[in-house]
Amino acid sequence: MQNNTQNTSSGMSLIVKTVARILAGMIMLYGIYIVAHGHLTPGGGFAGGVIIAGSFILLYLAYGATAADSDKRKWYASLCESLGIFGFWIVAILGLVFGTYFLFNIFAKGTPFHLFSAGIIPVCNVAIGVEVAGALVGIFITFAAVKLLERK
Amino acid sequence: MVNSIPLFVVIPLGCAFILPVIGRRWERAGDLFANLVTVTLLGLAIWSVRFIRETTVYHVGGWGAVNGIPIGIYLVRDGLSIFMLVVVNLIAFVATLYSINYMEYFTDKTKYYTLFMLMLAGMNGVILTGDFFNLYVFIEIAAIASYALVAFGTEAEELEAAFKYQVMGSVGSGFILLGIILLYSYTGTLNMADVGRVILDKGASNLVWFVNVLFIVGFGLKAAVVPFHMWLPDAHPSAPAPISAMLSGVLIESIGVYPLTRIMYNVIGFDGVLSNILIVLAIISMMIGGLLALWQWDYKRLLAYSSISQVGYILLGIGLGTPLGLLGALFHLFNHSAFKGLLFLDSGSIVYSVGTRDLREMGELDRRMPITSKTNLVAAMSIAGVPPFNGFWSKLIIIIACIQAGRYGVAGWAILGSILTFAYILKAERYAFYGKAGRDVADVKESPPFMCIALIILAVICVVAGLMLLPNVRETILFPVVNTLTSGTEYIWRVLR
Amino acid sequence: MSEILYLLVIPFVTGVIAIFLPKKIRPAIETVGILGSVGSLAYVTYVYVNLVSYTSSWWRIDGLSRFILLFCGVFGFLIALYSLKFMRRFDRLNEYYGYLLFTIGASFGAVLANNMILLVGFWGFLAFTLFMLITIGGPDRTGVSEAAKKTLIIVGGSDCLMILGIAILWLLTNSLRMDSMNVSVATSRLAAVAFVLLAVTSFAKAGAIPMHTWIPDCAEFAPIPVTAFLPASVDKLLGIYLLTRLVTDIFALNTAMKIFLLAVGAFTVLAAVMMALIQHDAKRLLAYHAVSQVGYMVLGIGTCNPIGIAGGLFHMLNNAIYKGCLFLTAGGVEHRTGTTHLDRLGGLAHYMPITFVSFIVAALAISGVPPLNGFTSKWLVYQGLIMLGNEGGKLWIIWLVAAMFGSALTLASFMKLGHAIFLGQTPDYEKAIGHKVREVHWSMWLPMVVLAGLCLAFGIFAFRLPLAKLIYPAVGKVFVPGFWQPTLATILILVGIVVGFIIYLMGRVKIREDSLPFIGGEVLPEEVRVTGTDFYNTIREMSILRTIYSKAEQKLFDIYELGKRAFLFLARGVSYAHVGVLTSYVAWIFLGLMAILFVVVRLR
Amino acid sequence: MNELIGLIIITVGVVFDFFGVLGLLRLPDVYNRLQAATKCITLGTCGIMLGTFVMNGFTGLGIKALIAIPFIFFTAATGSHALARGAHKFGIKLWHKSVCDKYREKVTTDKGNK
Amino acid sequence: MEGIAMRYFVLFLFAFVMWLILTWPADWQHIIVGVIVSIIVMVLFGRLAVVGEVKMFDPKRWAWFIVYLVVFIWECIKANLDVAYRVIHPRMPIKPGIVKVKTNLKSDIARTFLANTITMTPGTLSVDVDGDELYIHWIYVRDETVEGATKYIVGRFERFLAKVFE
Amino acid sequence: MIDLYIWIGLMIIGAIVALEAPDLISAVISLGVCGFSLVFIFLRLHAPDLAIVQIIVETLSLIILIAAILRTTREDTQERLSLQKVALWLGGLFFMTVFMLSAYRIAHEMSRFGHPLLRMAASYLDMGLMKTGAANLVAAVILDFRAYDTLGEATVLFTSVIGVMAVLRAVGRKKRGG
Repeated sequence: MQNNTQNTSSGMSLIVKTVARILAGMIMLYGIYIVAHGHLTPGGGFAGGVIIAGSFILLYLAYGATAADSDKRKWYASLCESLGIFGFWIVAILGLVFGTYFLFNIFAKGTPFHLFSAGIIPVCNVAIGVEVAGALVGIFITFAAVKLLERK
Repeated sequence: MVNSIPLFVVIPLGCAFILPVIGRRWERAGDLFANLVTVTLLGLAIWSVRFIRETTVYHVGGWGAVNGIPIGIYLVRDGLSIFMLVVVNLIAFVATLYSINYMEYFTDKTKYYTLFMLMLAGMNGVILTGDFFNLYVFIEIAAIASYALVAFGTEAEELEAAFKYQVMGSVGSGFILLGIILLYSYTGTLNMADVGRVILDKGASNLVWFVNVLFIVGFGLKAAVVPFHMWLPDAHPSAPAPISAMLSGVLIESIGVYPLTRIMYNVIGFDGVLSNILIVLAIISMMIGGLLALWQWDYKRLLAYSSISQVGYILLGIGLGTPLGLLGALFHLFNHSAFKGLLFLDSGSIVYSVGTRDLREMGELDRRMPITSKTNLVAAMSIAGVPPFNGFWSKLIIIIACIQAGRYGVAGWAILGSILTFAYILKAERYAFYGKAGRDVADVKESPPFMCIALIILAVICVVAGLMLLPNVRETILFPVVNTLTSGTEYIWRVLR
Repeated sequence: MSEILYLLVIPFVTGVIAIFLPKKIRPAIETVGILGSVGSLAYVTYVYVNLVSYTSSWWRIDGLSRFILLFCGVFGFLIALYSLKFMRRFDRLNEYYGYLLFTIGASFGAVLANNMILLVGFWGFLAFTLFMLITIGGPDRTGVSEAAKKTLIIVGGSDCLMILGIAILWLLTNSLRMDSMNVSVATSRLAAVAFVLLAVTSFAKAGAIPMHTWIPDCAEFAPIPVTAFLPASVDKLLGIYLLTRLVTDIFALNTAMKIFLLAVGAFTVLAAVMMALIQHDAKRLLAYHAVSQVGYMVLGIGTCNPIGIAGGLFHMLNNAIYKGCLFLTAGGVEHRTGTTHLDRLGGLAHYMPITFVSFIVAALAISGVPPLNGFTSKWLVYQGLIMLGNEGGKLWIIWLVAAMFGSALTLASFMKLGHAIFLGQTPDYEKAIGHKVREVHWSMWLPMVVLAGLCLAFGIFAFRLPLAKLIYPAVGKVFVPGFWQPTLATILILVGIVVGFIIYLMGRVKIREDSLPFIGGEVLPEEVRVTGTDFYNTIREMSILRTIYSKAEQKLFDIYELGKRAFLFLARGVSYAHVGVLTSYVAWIFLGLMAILFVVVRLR
Repeated sequence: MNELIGLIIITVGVVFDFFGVLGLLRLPDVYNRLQAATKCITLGTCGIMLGTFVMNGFTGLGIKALIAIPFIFFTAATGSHALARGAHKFGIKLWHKSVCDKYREKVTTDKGNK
Repeated sequence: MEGIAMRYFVLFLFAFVMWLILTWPADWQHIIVGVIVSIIVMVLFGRLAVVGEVKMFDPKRWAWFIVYLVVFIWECIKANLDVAYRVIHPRMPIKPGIVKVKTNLKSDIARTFLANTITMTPGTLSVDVDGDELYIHWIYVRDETVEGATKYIVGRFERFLAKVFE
Repeated sequence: MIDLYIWIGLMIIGAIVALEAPDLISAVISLGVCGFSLVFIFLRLHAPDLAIVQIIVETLSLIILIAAILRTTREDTQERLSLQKVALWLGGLFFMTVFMLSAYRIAHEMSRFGHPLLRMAASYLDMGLMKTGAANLVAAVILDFRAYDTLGEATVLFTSVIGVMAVLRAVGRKKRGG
């Protein structure tokens, strides 16, 4: 994205780009907040993941389709997605590995209403969040690539 | 070993999740891992056969029953599930083996294997689950993976086929979901056995009948029963050959026929009206599928229509509801997986070597591709029901079951369907292998080794599967499976025990 | 028990060995094939001699199955021998011998089976081997594959009917053992249905009208040994075996069923021989005769009295002998000249004397000329029909006349065939095929001569040898009324022969009148050579027959073609609904949903 | 007391919102409507947020309402800017009574230069 | 590059403060997680953080920023009243048009702030930025020339923003 | 209860108008009516959070749809009233009638509206917090009691994304063939 920072020819105007740069981090922070507090407040991995993806998609929108179209970026998104759900999978089989049930809530439950509580739930939320974010960004990039392809 | 139950879902899921990561640099990872997974699962499934007499319940997450009401998700492994697992994983194993060479001429093999594993996990999940919503979720996994796999070649017509498949599949899923919602609002629970118990208590009301209709339509759509079959002839031929084999061989059975059977027999309870509906649908499927297959010149399309017809046979046996009918249906299900899988794999070999699906452009392949032609012959004879190949035995049992149940007219239709089967499959044989070549076939060669091995494995199964009906063998393998269904709502107490 | 198993094991194991031998090592394949067939023959002879009767829940040997077993073995051996030379030039030799041996084994199994399921298993497997043997095929790949397809659809389709029949029998008797069944057709309609289904199955195998249409196609395109072995002999043996079993053991028939059988038989005799008259291809002609002869067998068995059944069985045996012989001679001719088309043949008696003599003997036998075997068996059938008349009923005279007229027409058509191939004008063979025509190799003429000899022997010593040793054990001792008396039957035979001559001469005379003025005194060039077949165009031109023939040439009487048309018509109708428009597909779904809803509302 | 002040602020916000909607309906073209929408509705919403903060004080809810205000300012301004630019690029004409359009002149000259 | 490192640090601070506000009242668990989360955000978006943050630790700029805020809020309220007046007025006293103005501000963030401020103030809406030229939609065009328009629209804020960001 | 029916009736009218409006933008606005009626239904059923989500979704989709229309064309192509269309309409109406009649027959058998039958859910309400330690009961249900379903749903998402990526490859095949 560095290369495209000063490139005003594609994407939206300078103002949108600058605001997107300022806001992207904050949006992501908010997404992470939703994910991390999934077991305490409404929200969770799916909702938070969408918001996290939103931060990237905002940047891509501001900087235009060409900024988004990159094999490497798609790969990172795909990687996030795979690793996210793979993390969920790992958490799920921990129960099997340690001789209890599949998807058993194997971690300590902690005190309710605290951030570190509810055993595997926040961990799963994080995994799902990563997956959803990766998934949406990946889809967005894929579609952007298709659109560019059509334009060519 | 109760812990082996979730492995059927966990292993392919894990493989699917990790493959995109490691498959980027390592092209062969998909070949290796997918085959390992399917071999393991096949081994597990066959190993499970010794549990075939008992019902094992697995409580996911350790959430058992509270006050006798199940609150978590149950996985249920009984005779029928194990039987289906063996079928599914067998075909999956052969298909992955076949894919090693066949998928060489598609790009991005890793994604292919990922989707394949997801579809497999979906099917295994559907088979093992004892929970309505979970059933729906896994049906969706399998279905979505199959949508993508149908369009894997990314040609225009494949995309169109996948689109149709997706739209109609979504309609079907919608009906299924509506049915599940209604059942939930009626019973307040999602566990199949618990739903069954509540229905037993409350009695089969209009609502349950409405849900029955919704399920027949929804699962009938997934199983491609006429008149809900229109997506199949587009979708199945468009997929790569191993996927066609999976779709026609096991997918329509494991996410269409199996849940329908399970719910009708074990949860809601089977009766005469359902039986009549299923039999009529089955006869229509048999005849229309066969007639349309007769009309086709595209080999894979012909096979796809024949799947509709064969599903009709399976449904006929299930609709009869007698033990003999169920035995025939289940055995035919197994056989159909084997021979239809084999036929589609053979068609894939032809496509791979000759480059066409049009029967008129093939010909004289019996000399050019000996293994393909011989295995195809075995499969064709199986589907036509020529002894001693497996299709004959299941056809025999189903027809005898029709007579035994006193439905002579139905038996007559089954015979007619059978003659139709002879007609269309021999048409394919005649044009593809024995007739005069429609184009220059001088440079056509036999397919690569892994493909041939896969073909031979299935051909051997087609030849020897009839042995499952031998006395002593059938008592150990097939009868307990039939008992699972004939014991009807006993299922509830076995699960809730 | 173990003897029976060995009977199956020998051909099947050698067959599997043959099939898995590499295509390249021809001598090994041939050795295995010959050894397998010799072994089967030897063992079946041993069983025939030693095991007179045996019954278990799976297998059964009695007088009927014994001699059919023996003849399956004999024909298998003869065909294998004949194939040594003939099949050299074919490609898939390993498969050929493999399926040949499978056929021997499966026919043993089908005859031995006492369990219905076992029977239908072997029965269906025979259809499969037949299909495979046809696909070994000749030069015309399209024709071969079409014929193979048609054959398996008819034979395999009829096997489905057999399954249905067996299922009904099982429902009625609650048993699958053939020896313990005794179903009276009169008692229930289901039994009648079962009988008709099973009878139709046997018709399809044996080739009686209306299930006969695969035989001409098969004969035209399949290799001659295959035709001689399967449709002409073993399939006939099995089909008639089953019919006999049905009539004698399993069912007790009523009058309606008898009339059904007799009508089928009579119609088969006449219609097939009429078709045979107009054929231009020796193999097709012979095939129609093969069908026609089945009519006699069905007639004989349809009488349901011992003489008739004995006659039917004996005719089956005789037919297998002389029809095998005839096909082998046709094969010899094809082997040497490369064609069986009657227009391109003639005058071969000079070049192939042994073949010619065998042909003449077999042709006379099939035409029912005394003292050859065909006469005896036909005569028994006639006697059976007359007996039927003695029992009451008026229809027997129709059947008798039909049978005799058929016999006459058979003679007429064989005169045509003999004239066209072995007599008549000689075309320029060297120009057509590039070498001189010689007598065939000994391994090919030996089977013909053996079979021709059997024709003579069975004819002359009919009552001492075949009937006494083979048929009577099967159906019990039969009292044949006044054999050498000048009865109605013998007179009618002679009348039949005379009629045949008249028809033959009619054809000759007419052609002469028409064609002589045009030929004038010129030397006949090759193109306008008068061939045997032209004579019979006269028959074709008769006004009523002409329509029927033209319809028959369009295959309007072919049950396969009729079915094909009907199915394709339906298929086209159904395929109009599959337009590829998503909206209409979704509309179908909702229509289906509504239909099911209606059904549920109505039924509850 | 906080309750009352909060309610008053919220009411003011709602009134501004109302003006914004009125402007959206009455003003003639996209750009003018954007003007109304951006200004009035931003301030209106900010007012509601502020009111909420005043009512709730430094609790989780109140703090979140407070930090929403700058974000709304940022995004509303940027959003309307983006919309206006997009509309203009898409070719939506100004109101026929508009006095001048320097931007169109610039775009056309840019095109001419190319 | 010191500037880049600084950017990362600034973003980290921002993120952390944001986190604390979001999770108010914060306990030790939130703080630990907050640090981790801020680091994640910093790593991902630090490169993109707005140029010129080095000046953030200059208190004089913060003072000017507050002044600017006060002016801005005042103008904002005025803008609302202005629009409300124009909307409510039966004849709708508007005379719209797009004018061009020039700015002396150089940095991206300053220009962005300027444009957004213009959007939020009476009767003006920034349509595009092209170098140092801004195109403004003006609901009541008082002066069509570049200089006049600049004085009316930009003049009020430019000096504050220059003090804050330049 | 009666107001609920009014809103539902409004929704149906909106949907029908949306289907049949000759002008695309009217169609979209009717759709908006439909969506916002849903908002009120949610509010009426004591589900404000759902209502808020619905508002956001509805607003967004309305904006997107209108933008899409602005980018394409305002006017729909004028269709004449063809026989096929009439048949389609009649068929659809017939189907709806049948379906609704069936649905009406079963309506009274379901638990009363707004008063769900608590069987499985009762246990969740009783012991959700205690057994899982999650303050958010929804999270407790979807990630602990029924985590297997959630794993499945995450897999559905994963599947769709992998599927989309697979289908949208630039080149599908290396060699000839079908």
